[in-house]
Amino acid sequence: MDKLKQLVEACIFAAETPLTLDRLCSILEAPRGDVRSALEALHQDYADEQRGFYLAEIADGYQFRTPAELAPFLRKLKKERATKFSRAAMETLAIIAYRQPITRAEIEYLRGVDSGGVMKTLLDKNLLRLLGKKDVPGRPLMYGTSRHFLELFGLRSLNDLPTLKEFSALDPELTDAQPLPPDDHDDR
Amino acid sequence: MDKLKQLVEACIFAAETPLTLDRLCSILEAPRGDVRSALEALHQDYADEQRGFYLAEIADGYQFRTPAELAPFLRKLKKERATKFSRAAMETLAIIAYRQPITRAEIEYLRGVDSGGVMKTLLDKNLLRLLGKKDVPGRPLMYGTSRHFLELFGLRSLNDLPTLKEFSALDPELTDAQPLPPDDHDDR
Amino acid sequence: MSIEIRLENFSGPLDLLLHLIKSNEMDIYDIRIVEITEQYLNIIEQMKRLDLDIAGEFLLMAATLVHIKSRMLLPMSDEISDDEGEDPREELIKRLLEYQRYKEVSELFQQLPRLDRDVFTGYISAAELFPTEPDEDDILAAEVYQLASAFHRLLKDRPVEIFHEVVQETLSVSDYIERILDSLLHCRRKGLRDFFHQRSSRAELVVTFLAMLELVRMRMVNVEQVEPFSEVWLSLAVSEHELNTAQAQEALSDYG
Repeated sequence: MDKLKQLVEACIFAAETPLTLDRLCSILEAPRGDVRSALEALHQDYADEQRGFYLAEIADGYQFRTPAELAPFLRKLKKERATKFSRAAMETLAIIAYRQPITRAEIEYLRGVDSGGVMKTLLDKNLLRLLGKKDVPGRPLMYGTSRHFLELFGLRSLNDLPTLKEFSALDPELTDAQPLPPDDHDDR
Repeated sequence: MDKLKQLVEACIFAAETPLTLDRLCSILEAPRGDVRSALEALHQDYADEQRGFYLAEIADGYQFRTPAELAPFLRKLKKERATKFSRAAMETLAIIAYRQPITRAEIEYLRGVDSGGVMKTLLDKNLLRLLGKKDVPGRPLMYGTSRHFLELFGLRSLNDLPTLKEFSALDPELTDAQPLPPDDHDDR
Repeated sequence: MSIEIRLENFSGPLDLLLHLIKSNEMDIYDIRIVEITEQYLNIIEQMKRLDLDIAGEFLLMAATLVHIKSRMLLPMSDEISDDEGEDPREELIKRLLEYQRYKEVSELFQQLPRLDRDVFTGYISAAELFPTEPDEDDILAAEVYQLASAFHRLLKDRPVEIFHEVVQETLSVSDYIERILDSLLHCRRKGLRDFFHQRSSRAELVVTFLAMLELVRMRMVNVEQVEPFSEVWLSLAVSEHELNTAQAQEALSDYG
């Protein structure tokens, strides 16, 4: 495989969007005719064999795509992909983990926003459990984290959660982020 | 090209992170042996030709990657700059990579300087993970490198780390990379 | 030693020491401690003269060097050599050797082909593959650090460390509920921070907070916020008239 073809293949592979002929020429600093022949040769290579992806021409550009008939497997791949927690979910989960047992009102107070939706998601994902009702008027439900929560985060027990003190020790700027400003903390 | 090989190729291509053999088997619902042969055949295909990318083994999984020598052209494709590491950050990362699980006090003993800020940066970049707490008084947090660390440096596993140069024996107890003299550095 | 040595070019005192040993062509196993100590102290001295901040670690190492030097100069009596027979430099040598290994390896790390700098990958996003399907049943990926970090960020902006405090009986939540309602009757909207006065005791802060939670729970007070992490505003959720209804009074009477 000649060098230019290799470069063209690598560029199309690594680019996030379809690459036009013009763009390829300017990146590779190669004459239009040569890049075009390299593209044609590549096209041929992929057409000759049943590969996992092919060189598609999209919106005047080139991109590797997977053939439509493989979609059912790729769907599984994407479904099984582990997603990251949203910021809201991570924040809510963190509050519950550190402050359990805790009621929804308390969580919402801390977060400053309605958290019903996020809490439902966390409950559906089996990360929370109910810890009974709080002994105050209205008897609100109290929440805590589940066993699955520990498994997901690879914790042996809740004691394995880093304490906030350890945490702020990592970041000198944050050491002021201590509790409330009560009378007794002027002694620094 | 047989069907399974085509599917394996498509999955590895479409995935965002390296795919392990286990995940490939579960997505494709195929026996381990078959998937493994397909992987080997693919590996061979890519090794035989100078292609724009090759099948790399990263973090116990498989991923297509471009060869490093094409970097000068490919960098032009990318807008965002790659993560940079200060010397202090790289030093800390190296120590953690080889000595994990390791506590902050141990790292600081080895480096001779406070390392909280650097460690926070590495944690924020998702290169470290917390490995629970050490079973010694004070239960300090233990740190190790993350999967993302392997991906970033293109390592198959921690066994792929470059070997440490052994220092010639001044004292036999020096050569085994066993737990450090952890806390005894405050008193001198 | 050359003037252009700058501490910030060294990642720590061990790094500086290694540099000195190397530029003096010494063997780590046999450091000429008098010479090295003198050079090290000179550098620290120069920095001081230039009025530069010297990190504590560099000063600590200076002290260590001086200590080793003095022990080397002491005549070794037979008595001492039983307990302290080992080379006073040994601990330092160990640390230098160990540090040197990681320093070398970290230089190697800098050169390893790095993702998105030297090597690149391609992938197809789910949105590209299946533009019409929203993804639902995702498996969650999580790390403890991200969890702790979320909570820490929250407390940093809004430090409320009080759920598990024991409230002293002398302060009644219902008093504070009334105070809050009272002040909200006078101004329609009040920032949360305004309720927590600098002079308040810790217990008062706790009770004020509990009173707020109760008011929110009873839906007598609205809590609003323009965007996450901005000021929280409290306002009355009920009219002045409703405040005096039997139901409200009953709810309030549970406290005190």
